[in-house]
Amino acid sequence: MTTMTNTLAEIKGLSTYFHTEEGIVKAVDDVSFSIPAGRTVAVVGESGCGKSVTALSVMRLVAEPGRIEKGEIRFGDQDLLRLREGEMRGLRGNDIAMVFQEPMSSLNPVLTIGEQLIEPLMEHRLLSKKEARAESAGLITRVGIPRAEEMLKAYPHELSGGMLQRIMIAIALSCQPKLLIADEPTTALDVTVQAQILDLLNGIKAESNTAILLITHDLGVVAEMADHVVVMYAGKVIEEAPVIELFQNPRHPYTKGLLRSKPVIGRREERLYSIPGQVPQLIGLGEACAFADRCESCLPVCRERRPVITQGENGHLVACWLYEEGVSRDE
Amino acid sequence: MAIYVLRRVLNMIPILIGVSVIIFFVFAMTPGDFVDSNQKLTPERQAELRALYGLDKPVLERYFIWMGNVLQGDFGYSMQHQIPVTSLLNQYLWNSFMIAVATLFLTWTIALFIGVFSAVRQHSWFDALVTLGVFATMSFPSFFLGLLLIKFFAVDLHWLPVGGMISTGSQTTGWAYVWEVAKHMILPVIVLTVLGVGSLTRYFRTNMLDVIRQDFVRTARAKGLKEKVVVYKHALRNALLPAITLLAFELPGLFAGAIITEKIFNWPGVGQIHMQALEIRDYPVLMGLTMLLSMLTIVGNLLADIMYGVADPRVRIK
Amino acid sequence: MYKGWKTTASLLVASTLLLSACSTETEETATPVDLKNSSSEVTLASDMSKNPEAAKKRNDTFIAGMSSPQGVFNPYFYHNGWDGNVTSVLFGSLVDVDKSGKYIPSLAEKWVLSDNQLTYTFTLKKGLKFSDGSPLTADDVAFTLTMLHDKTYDGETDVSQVQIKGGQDYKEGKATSISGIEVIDPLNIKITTEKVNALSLQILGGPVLSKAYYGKNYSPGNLDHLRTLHGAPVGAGPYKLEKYIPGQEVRTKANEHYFAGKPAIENFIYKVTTSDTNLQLFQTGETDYDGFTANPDNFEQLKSLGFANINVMTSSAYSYLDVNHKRHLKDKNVRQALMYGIDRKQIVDATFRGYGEVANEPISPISWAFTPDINPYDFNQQKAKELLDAAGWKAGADGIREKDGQKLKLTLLTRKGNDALITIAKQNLQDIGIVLEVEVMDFNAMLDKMEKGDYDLSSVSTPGMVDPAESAQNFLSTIADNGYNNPAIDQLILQGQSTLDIDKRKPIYQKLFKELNEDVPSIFLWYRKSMTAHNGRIQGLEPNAYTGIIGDLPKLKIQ
Amino acid sequence: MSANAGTVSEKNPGVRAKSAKPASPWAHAFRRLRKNRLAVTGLVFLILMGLFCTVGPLFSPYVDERVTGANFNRPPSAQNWLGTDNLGRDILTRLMLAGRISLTVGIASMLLSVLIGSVLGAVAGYYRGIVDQVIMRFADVLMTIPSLPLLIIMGAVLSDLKVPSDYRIYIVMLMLSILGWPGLARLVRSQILTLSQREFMQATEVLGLRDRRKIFVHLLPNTLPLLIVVATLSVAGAILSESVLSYLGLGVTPPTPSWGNMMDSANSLIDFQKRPWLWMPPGVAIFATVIAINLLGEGLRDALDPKMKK
Repeated sequence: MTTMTNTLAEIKGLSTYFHTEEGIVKAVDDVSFSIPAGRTVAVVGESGCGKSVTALSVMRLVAEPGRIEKGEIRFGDQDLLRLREGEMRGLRGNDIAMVFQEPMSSLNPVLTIGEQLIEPLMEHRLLSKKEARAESAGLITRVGIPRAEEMLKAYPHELSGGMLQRIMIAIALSCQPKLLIADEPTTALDVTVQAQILDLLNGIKAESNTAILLITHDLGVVAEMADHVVVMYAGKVIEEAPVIELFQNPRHPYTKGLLRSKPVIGRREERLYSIPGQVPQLIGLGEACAFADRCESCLPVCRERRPVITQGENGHLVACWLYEEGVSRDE
Repeated sequence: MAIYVLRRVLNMIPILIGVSVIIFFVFAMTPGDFVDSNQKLTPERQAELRALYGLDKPVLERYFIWMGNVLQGDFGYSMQHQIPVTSLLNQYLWNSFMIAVATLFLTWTIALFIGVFSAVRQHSWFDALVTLGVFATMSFPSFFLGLLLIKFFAVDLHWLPVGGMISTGSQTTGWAYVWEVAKHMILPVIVLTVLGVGSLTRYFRTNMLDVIRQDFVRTARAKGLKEKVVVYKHALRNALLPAITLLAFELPGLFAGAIITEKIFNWPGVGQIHMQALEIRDYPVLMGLTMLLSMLTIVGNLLADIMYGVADPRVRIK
Repeated sequence: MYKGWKTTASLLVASTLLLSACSTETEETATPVDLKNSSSEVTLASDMSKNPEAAKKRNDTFIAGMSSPQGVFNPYFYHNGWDGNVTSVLFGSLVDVDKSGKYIPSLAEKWVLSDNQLTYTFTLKKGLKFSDGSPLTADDVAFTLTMLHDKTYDGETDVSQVQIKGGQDYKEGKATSISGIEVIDPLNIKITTEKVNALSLQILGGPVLSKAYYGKNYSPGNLDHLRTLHGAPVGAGPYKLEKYIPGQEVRTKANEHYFAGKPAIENFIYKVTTSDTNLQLFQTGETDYDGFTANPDNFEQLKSLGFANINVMTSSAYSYLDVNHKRHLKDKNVRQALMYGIDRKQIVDATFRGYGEVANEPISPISWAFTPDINPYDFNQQKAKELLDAAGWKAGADGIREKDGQKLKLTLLTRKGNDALITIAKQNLQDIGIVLEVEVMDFNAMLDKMEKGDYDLSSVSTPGMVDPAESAQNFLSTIADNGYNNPAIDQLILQGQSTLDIDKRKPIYQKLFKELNEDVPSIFLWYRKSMTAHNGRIQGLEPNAYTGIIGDLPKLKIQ
Repeated sequence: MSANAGTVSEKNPGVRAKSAKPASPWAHAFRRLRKNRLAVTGLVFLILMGLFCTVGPLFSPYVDERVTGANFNRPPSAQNWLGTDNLGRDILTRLMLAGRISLTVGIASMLLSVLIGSVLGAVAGYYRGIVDQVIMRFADVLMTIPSLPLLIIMGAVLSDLKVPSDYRIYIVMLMLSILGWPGLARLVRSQILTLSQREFMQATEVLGLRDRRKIFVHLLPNTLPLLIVVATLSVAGAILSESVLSYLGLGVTPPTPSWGNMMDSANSLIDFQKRPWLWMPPGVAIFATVIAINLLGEGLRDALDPKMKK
């Protein structure tokens, strides 16, 4: 984080729990990282690791039975968690916008694309309906869809997934947000379409200096998009580093595993590596390191206490006993 | 679209004929007839009367006679009222219709608001109370509800009339008349609304709960829209879609009358005529009314399908 | 299923309607009502200051409640007793009934019966007019009777019972007029019949239709014009129709041409009420008179109002179990066993709580033909068992009686609302070894099953009856379709009908009813009471089982 | 670069197969249901109600009581805990006996009509075209046939066939369910029409699932919320309508009690105000049963609903 001077948003000690019948699920547990203006921060991890909930927490859209328990989300000079609902609403879709995973279900099936596109324009930029329509045609063109006028009159079910995701991006861009949160924006799409969408996002970042918080499980996407990477596991940040540093020099055994399971062109292996075991239940996690059971280099201390995230060189942070000084490595 | 509607309308003809056959035979098979209901008659006079009414003919022949007359626009004479079925229904149908429309409007509005509100606040006290209330109205005899309202508002407070449609012997006209009828409508409409609003509320709540969990509602929130817009524009529109089917069921209901409420409040509606006609086996009235309701059912279903196509772009009829 | 639920719900509604329409509720705190020899018991208003404003303000209008008029205001065409009530206000009859059920002259000055009791000569009062001001003459009477013989006449008056001479020929189109009807002059008409029948006077002396009004365009076989006039009646009753509002009210105005003078109360309105709320309507002063289900609850309630004059009277009808004489019950011993074996007193008390009494003969105690000198069939199961044994029904291994390998199982048809009867009779009969299978059904379906003879017992009531002959003729072997056939009884019935002199008829009927009590052609159950109340400001009203309020209507006053 | 590669999530089958126990969806649903306190309350209540009605009368001294008409309309007391009715019978005992019939009738007829209605509605909505036309037009016709005369005829037929009066109610409820499906079928159909456009159905298309699986595993469970509402409402409807049927000779005949006819026998304002013990017990029994079924139903929905699994 040394190189980052201009911080747009900073998440500090964020904890979001789900209060279920079975018990409290600590989906996001004491997570901290920051997003510099105009940069792309990727949050990676297996599904269920809390990365989507982190994104929703930033939007303050965590649904029942989830609740943001504590922490701070600084955006500019305000703490988002302390804003009144009305003020927060004024930021959503305006300064902070979000693109979701499932474009097919994320648009209202009974409203036309046009109606859904003009809403934030009228709400935040106080445009008249007519102005908003004109503006939204421009947006559609901007996200690379031809025949904008026709598009405005179309219903979501008439469009393909890739088109819909472009529309979602257009909606997100409509008020020139400072921060764009993209929650698995390409997961549900065809491979070829994925690349186009990523290109589009990259272009936007370049054009309008929008910061992007990219949520993904796909290391390929990370490599292509991110400036900075946050790795989450079981609701916690376990490693954080600039993208090149992370890919070249992963430190946490989990990150290493992730990178090993990624096929590399040109190298043949009998079968793809996969991390043994599965993501632990988030209820009643003990004091141990959550990854201990799956870890190939597990230490006795790992089963007793949880490591704290610590700053290393090259802006590299990691939460692992292996890198703590004075820890006995003997079995 | 036009072709679809035309095809469906043409489809209705064989259905109506089929329905008329079934209904006619159902009534013909019902034990007992109009003449039976007068115990004072001697068997000879009964036979004479059956011949006069044509009740002694074979069912098939009776059906064709009836059908022939219907095709000429003649629905026959009410045996007990001694006037054409159409004028009889005309006397009572609109009274029921008035109440039904008012009730329909109130029921849907109230159910919509309560249903949506309790869905938005699922698991709140309000929601729990509404749920209890809904089931309480279902288990509480409507008969008592009517009597209670009468006791309270009419007998004790003298605010509203006990029953009827106008004050006895009243000579009012114009707006005074409208006001008088409106006053008499209040209590029956309340009873019917309470009866109907429960299940409908439940229905809207469920639909709303289903919709509110969907992704596009989250999108709408993420756009920073006001909660009102999110709920009433984005969620509600979708939650209302399945309700269209329900609305179509209401069409025949508008003309069917509500027997118990009409009775308690002495409302001159068609429900009581229907019941009397059935008790006394006044076939022309039964056939006329049932055919009318059948037709409305079929039209209602057709309307539902068309409206559904219009309202939901995904199943729009091409 | 949403719809399904709704339909079942409205079904529910329907039943409640019907239930309360024919309910026989039972209540506690039986008020001491003297059951014996009390045709009418009056409780007068105690505190007229409680009279509601609505009633006090109405100084020229009398509002009576009734169930459901249907707009057929022609005394010969209506199908519904309530329309009958309306027509008796609008139409005058030659002969009326007084409060003891005897015939008295009304439009007729007098009638003379020939010695052979076949020819009736009616003399009309002078100067009679219909409500439209046109004169009422013997021609109108002749027209009325002729019309009843028309072959397309489909009303419920069965004029063939009278057997007017030449009537059948007219009906069959063999004659253009009826020879037995002879207009002597405008005031006198002679009618010749071919059979002596005590019931004839009721039909011959009935309401008079105006020939000028109803007979316009009349030709034999064509009553079409007449049928269009049901909503616009012209008669010679105390009131004339002002307006009929379907399902709501029938407004009438005093008839200035009424023979006994224009009634003092200008407006008389029949308002539609139901048994569910007629008490509330009466309480708020919206009605002046209504009939209520007779039970202690309603009585107490009415009494507490203070402004109500309450009338409790025994009805002219009776209830019974119709017996199918073609099966097990053709044996008199078994029928008598049922009379002894069922605790009818308990059933009546449980059902009416003081507002009904056990019946032992087929005539109301208020009739002049009633005889107290009969077997009361007090509950006695020992006697019932002996009678069954005598009839050859012996108890089988399971306690159920059998004969010739057949078990003694009886099917009882009934409408809903007879819980006490069903429950108590079933357990009583079980005690004496009889199985009672109960079937609850809709009234018309029940009549249909009776017609087919597929039953043993069927719970029914008679309509209100004026003349004992009306009740008696149901036991005539040519009329009874339940298979009852007793030549001795037939003879007594015909004898009772064949004279019109009450003094002569009385011993005949008393003998007949004693015989019927012995022979048990049906299981007699009860006489029930009816209860009416009227606002104390209405003066001169004494409702009666035979005439209701109509007898007093022309001379009522409002205080 | 290939975005499909390098994923960490469930798309890698190796991860799953090693650890997850192959629990069947039903077992899973049952586990979830057990954890839902409200649903368990509902279920326990229904079981208790069932026991109350079946076993309860064994402990009542009034089951074989003779009816004399004495001691009628008595308020609750030490002898008659819930008072006596208009013929002097113990209301608690009658309430228990009545429950046997009302519960059977209510729940059985609900299950049957929901079964028929949802299957036919789903088939019509899924296949559309000719199948849809045939089913829905047939439903149109059925919906227009008036039920009252039909019931009267049915009563006559059953009476002619000498079916014992107390069994008729079951046959009639069966018939009513068979006739009552069109309304539900239409509702289910319209939901299916919408659902089959949703993305997850397009997925099943891609997976090449068999129709039967698509309808019963993917489509119908999504109409469950609706079915539960309809089902709970129809239980109440069926229990109440039983008393109507007895008017037509199709319900139970007196003296056999049912909750519906117990409520029915209190029928005036005076009964309502002065003798609440006549109508409250059956009213509360119906109310509580309906609530219990609803709680159980909602629990079932949450347990089975694929959308709730997170």
